[in-house]
Amino acid sequence: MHGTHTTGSPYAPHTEEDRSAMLEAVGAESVDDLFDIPAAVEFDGEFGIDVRSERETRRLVRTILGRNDELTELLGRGHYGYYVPSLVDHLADRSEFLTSYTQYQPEISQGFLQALFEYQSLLVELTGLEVANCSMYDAATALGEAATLAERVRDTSGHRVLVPDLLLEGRRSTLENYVAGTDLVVEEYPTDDANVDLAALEELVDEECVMVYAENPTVRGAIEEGLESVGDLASDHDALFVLGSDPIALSLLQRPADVGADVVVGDASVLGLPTSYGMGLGLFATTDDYLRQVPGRLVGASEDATDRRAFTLTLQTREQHIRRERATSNICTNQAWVALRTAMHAAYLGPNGMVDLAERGVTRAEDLAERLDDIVGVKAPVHDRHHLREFVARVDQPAPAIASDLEKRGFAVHVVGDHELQVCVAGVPDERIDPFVAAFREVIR
Amino acid sequence: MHGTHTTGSPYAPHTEEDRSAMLEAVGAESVDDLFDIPAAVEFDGEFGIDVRSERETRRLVRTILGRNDELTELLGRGHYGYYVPSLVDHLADRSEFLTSYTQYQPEISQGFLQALFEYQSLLVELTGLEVANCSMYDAATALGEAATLAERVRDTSGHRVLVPDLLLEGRRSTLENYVAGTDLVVEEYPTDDANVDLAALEELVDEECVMVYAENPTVRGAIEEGLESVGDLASDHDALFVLGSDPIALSLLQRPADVGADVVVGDASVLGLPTSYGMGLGLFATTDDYLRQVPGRLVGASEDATDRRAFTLTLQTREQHIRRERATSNICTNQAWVALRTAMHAAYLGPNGMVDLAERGVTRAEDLAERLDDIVGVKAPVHDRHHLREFVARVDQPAPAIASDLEKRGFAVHVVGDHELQVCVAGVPDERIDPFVAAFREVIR
Amino acid sequence: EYEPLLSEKDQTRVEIGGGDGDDGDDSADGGSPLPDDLTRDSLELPELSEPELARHYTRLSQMIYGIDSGPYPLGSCTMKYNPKFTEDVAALPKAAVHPDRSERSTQGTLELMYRLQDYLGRIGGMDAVTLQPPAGAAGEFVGIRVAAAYHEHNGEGHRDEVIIPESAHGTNFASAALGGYDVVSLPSDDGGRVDLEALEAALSENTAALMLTNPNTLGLFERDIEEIAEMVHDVGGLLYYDGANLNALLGRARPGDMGFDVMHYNVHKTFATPHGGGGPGAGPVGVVDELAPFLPAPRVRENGESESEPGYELFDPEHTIGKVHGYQGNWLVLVKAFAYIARLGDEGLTDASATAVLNANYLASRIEYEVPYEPFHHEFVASAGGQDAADVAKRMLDYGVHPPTTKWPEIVPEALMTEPTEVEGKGTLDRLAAAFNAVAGEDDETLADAPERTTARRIDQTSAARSPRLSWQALGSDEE
Amino acid sequence: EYEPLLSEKDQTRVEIGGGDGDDGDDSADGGSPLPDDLTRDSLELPELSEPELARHYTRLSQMIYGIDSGPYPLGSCTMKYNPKFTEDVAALPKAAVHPDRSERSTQGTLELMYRLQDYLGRIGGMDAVTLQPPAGAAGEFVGIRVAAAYHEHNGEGHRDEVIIPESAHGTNFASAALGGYDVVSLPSDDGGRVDLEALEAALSENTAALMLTNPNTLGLFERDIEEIAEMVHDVGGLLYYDGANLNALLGRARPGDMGFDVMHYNVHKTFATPHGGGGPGAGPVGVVDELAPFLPAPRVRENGESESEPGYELFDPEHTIGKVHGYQGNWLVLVKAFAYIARLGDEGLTDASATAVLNANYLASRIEYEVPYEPFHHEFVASAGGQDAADVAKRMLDYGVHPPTTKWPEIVPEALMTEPTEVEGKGTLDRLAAAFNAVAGEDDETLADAPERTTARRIDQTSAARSPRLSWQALGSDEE
Repeated sequence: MHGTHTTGSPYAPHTEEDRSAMLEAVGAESVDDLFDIPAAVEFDGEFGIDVRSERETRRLVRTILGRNDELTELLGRGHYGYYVPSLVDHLADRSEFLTSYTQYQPEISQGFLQALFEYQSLLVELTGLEVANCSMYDAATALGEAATLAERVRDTSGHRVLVPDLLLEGRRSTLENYVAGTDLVVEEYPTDDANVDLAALEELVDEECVMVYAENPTVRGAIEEGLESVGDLASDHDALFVLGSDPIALSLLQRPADVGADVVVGDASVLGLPTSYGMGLGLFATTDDYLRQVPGRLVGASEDATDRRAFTLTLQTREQHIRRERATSNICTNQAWVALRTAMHAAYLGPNGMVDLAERGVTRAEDLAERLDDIVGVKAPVHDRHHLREFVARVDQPAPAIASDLEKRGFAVHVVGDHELQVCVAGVPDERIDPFVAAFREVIR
Repeated sequence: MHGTHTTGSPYAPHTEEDRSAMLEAVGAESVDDLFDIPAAVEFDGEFGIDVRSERETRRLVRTILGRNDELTELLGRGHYGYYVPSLVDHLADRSEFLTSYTQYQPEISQGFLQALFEYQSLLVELTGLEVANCSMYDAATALGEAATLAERVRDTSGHRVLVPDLLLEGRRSTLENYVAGTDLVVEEYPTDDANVDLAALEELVDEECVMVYAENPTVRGAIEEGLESVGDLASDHDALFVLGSDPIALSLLQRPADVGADVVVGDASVLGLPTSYGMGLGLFATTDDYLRQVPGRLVGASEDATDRRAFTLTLQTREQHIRRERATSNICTNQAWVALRTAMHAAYLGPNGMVDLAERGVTRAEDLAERLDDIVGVKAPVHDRHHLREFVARVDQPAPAIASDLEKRGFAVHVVGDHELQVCVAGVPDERIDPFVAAFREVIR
Repeated sequence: EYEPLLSEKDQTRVEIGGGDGDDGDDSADGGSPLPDDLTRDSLELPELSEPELARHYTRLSQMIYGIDSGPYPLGSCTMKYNPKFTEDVAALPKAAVHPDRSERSTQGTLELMYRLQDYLGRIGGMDAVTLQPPAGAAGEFVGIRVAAAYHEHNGEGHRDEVIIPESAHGTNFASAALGGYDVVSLPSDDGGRVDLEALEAALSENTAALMLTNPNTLGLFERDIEEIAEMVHDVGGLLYYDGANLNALLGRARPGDMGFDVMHYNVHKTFATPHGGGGPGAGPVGVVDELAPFLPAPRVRENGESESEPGYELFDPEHTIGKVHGYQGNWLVLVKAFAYIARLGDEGLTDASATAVLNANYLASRIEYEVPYEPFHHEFVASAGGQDAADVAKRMLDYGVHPPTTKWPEIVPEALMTEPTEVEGKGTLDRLAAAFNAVAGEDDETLADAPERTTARRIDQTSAARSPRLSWQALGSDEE
Repeated sequence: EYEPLLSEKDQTRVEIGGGDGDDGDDSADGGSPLPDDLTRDSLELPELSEPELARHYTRLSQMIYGIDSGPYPLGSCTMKYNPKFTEDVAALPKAAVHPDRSERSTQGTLELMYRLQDYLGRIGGMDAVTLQPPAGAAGEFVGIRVAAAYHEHNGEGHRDEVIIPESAHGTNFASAALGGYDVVSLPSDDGGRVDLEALEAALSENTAALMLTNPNTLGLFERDIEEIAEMVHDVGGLLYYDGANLNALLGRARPGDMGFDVMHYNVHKTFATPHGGGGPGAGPVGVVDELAPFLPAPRVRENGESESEPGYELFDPEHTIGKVHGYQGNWLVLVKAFAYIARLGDEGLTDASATAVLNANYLASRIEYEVPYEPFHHEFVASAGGQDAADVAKRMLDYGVHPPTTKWPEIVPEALMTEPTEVEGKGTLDRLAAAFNAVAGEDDETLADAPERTTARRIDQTSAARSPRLSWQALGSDEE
């Protein structure tokens, strides 16, 4: 009587007769007899959480989330709202994908393993590196894992990890937590017009460095112009060059392998996930050299007993459930379903679609910056660089006030300085650009 | 390059090389050569329909439909907005169900055939009749089919079809079209306080009648109290007794077989479909006597070559694709997927849930009528009957004005007379009742 | 693997009663809120939990071949890919409105219908469109009823014949008969098209209409269509276009330009709405101006209240035949069809037909079975020759593809009526051809034993029809 | 049937370049909008159409066993039915907001997080909750980091040991190690529980924390929990609760009441969010008041601006450890967990645990394998005895069910760690028991050859690890 279920779990199929028969089979009078909890720690209170029907629950969540305003988000800085084709939702939502567990029994999980293998292959092509795992949580934790990998493979006396001064606080802070249990120390290097300040970096790099981290594009949307030099600096000092990027940027920008990257991290969910309050997909790729030090899960090809190709989780001796405290990471549940979605979205776009999406990220950002720059009291972009999908604009008036005024008109932008806003075109429909420029004009007056 | 597809069908996988190779294989220079259309009838104009991306198309439809107001609908009269559990959407949307064709190849359609067989079984239990087909379009067309069946099985000189004077215009008009090609004539019999006027009906029934139609509940929500007498009157004169109802009403009210019904029609989508602008599911059940005269598709159990139970469409010699102009109906594509949804919803509720849903339809309508009746200037219910889910209220002021005022306050009700409104509780959330009564009080002042 | 019936998993009987009909708190004490004489005694049905149902229907779905499983070349039943996003738009909360709401509060629904009427009119070359018919056959019936009303209105109610080519879809015959017409069956000429002499002989002052499919079910374009139209019109008849094969012609030819007076559209065939295992469909009907006053009621038009922001209203055509559905047909299907057309636009629609025709020709060129009639367009009818076409189909199942429509049209012996549609790529067509050709080389015994790799093996149709078991109640206790 | 890789269906190479970096109309003439030295040369990936992809992923899905396929009794990995409606609420358009939006414009998101923090606090008996950890292991790491920060804050930064029972989940060890701690492994006593003497010996002034699962991985409740807590606290250590087995205790006992200082919740295990083939998960962490200042930043609280209509704001705990995720964790998963808790309420949650325990006991009573340790709760560990537990699992696949977790915990030889959860009915448990018992009666050779009825037969793990082929690029041309 599910429509009116008021007691018990609505998802337990038991009838009263079932329960009685089962209790009899186990020789218990009541379910209470099956619990072996000392009276002193028994809970005899209530949570005070009401039972609701499915319909009421849906309405409750709809009501609560209804309090979120409807804004056109010109937001990026690590999390993007690209349009995800309907195909991805419909196929990824098939319950076989959505409700299965990690593929510990590969013989009945071939479909998911193949999809993850294809995801890994996508990253191999994008990065030019030989090995990609089948996901970390997000860009920040992937960066943290890169640092601990660097410590493992560079176990000299070195302990310095160099990151850009502009690094997002969430990534920096997460990195600090990941290295808290190690000897590593995170240090900043300066940027110059939103690119790596190569001269300054050269001063800072020494044999104590185990890792140099850079991002492309940088957090301000600028495309890096000195990546090869960064790679050279790192390798000259036997430090790992860890590059942060994402699948759309990687479709167009310099291939990590070509600039000497040892590890690529970043958020792969720019494809596959809509805006989702920061939920992401940690990308992690590296070279064959570090294969056995890779954190997280790897899917490999093998053969079954009939010699047909089959897929399986492999090199599990790196992992926590086998190696425990000597594992390459503590990660267990990762973001497999998001990786599936990312692979689907990439396959939907194909290489033409991916390159096109990236190129439009360049031209649309350029165009919008130009239009904002036309407004008196605005300079955009601030940085004399090529940009991908976002850029910084300088405003004469206080930036927070401008952002707040824009929000009242239905637009969200980042405040990144007292007089600096950051504006992102990723996922913003073309027809919202004119109204945005118009609103910008209004609030700048 | 689907993200930016601007020419051709986005759903055709062909590369240019494919097209060339295929043209070569068929020995044509271009696709134009494959068309054998006389120049005089060639179309060289344009439809003037723009190409849109998937995202733009979704936005277009969302924008258009956004012009529908958000109202709490206290509407019924044949179409109901019961809550449909999420399970139904998720399972029925599995592409195997949604995208398959009619089960002409039963060996690869067993799942759908079994689901339809279960749907037929549900109707057999609800009606008490032996045979139910696996769907007609809706209640109106099912009624039309019932009349043509009556003509076939009652081929005396008779030609009268008796229907209640309150019959919904859509049903009456559809019936008229269905009998337009026959000798049948549709006539009305009067109702008395929203039930069949038995005395008047007795006067009207004669040997010329091939069919008497009644509904339970009646269109005004009143539960019929004289169904057995209607059945007796019909059978005394060798006319078919055709009863209109629906699965929720049938869960609680008198079983059609027990009141002498020969055919049951109605809209089964009260379970399974949300409010959908009148899209429905024609219920059609009858006795074994008329098995070979049934319109529409029937699923039967059989055995396969290994003697295992298997399902198949059966008795197809009744149908248009075999019997052509001598078929029992012209129906081909029916509402199979809706029938699937209805069966799912019924299975979700179970018999307890179904009876409960019907009983709450009685008590909630009663309660609301009582509350409206408390308002000065309102009498509810107008009819001194038991009601299922809806009832008529009399208002001193003009009903259209009241309805219009209610609409401004976010509520939709039916106008069924100069001073009569009809109000339905089906699917209306409990917490909308108080605001509705309050709004009613306001507009009645 | 076998999936038990719901009834084999559970049967729960609920007793109903205990009510006295008073307005008391019956439901609280478990009694019925109705007096016993108004209620049934009990209800016995399966009572299962949500997880159990999820597994039941998941398992059932695994025993179904859908368009996402592989090619589905059912001739004249166009099964093309159903774009996923059309499900999303049909599921929009604002699509869920009651049909009895005021026009003022349903402007979105009315606008979408208006726009779809308009799109369909342009695509078919028709002046006015109704969206009400809930399926193709219902569209045919509307066409027949409109023709009848038109003739009646003109004092020509005596016209009692509808002419239909032998190779036409069965629904044509049944719809004409349901409309009360005598059907005059028209043989094909040697080329597989309408025999003009036979048509001349069939036409008379009693002719109400000729129903024609073009391209016909052999995939052939009726090249004499202009002459046919003239002949029909000369005797005062109307020309009806069966839209089943419209997917061959989009952007290349329009029924209205060929002289057709009335037509139906099959939205699942032409506009990619899902077939749902047998419906819901939609069969909008388009007509020329002269017939517009007879269309079903209501239709949608602009209300003329504002030029800048057009509003919409319902109206009844002057001499309407009334209704053929309780409300406005299968609304949710119409939303999907609208979205498909709006997505493809002129270019996409035109390319769909071009590619469909290319695909049919390519596939035909790859298979070993003979294709007696040509030049065909989006579909072709091969002959299984000495093999039994139904057996060929069963055997094709073993090769993992859906077989063509078989044994029809009868003009081709052991017909294999094949329509790949535009959504199959060259690779898939090659696989499909390989399946045809593998079967072509097999002996009758192998075919008769097929299929052997499917969920169920060959199913006994005779026994199913001889002793019908149409419900679990009819299965008997030995099976339960 | 075999499904080719995407790369075996198509490989398209796109050349990139031609751009000079000027702000001209590069994209129009096909050139890149960037100068060549900032771009890659080409990109080579599969380019397929939507229908082809729909078939690819539909086919892949058919080669996966999910919770809607049948029982999934993976011990300690609770796989329960995922209510469909939770997908609907997570898909609400208003759930799709950017994490950098203003608090003012995201009151809905903040309120839902606030309410979920509150729910979880009540359920676990904890004073403060963070939702940020994106999985259970991340939750453990947060717990470890919070403990470290707490000790550091109190001038006890010298504590460098975390004590973990041998039978604990592998993540406990790895999380402690990631946090920089030395792991002290604790043997079990004869009854399968914490050995108090061994604990006494392990505890010292260097003890930072004891990590405990309760019920433990054998399903046994640590009856001495009060004494354990006292012992740990006496030496100044903290007590960490691994929430993996919380589904056993809902409404019956709360970690906070047992003396635990910090715990994580596994929302997929306890609150039925889908596991997605390996994530995303969520591992919220609850702590007692004393530890609240150290939780990750930011958390959500009421802003106190209005009593009638509460508003919400983010805040950084006073001594926060900072962040362990770039934003706020797996938001969409949190929405589903909230919906599940709001649906079940007190009664549903309590019944879930009661029924889970009943199910485990019933299933254990039906199987022929020995269950050495009891009284267990929601899961039990049977021993395959003379059989190889991994082989038993492979053979169970042939009976159409998912096998239990095997070979762990090691305290039981050839362990079959089994957790049916509350969603399996008696009938399903009987079928599951039948599968166990069928395998129990089979010989080693049969087991070693299993599975034989699955999509893939037994897969060679050794070869996979010895010569890793981790991408289609690595497969070599002979395979492509």
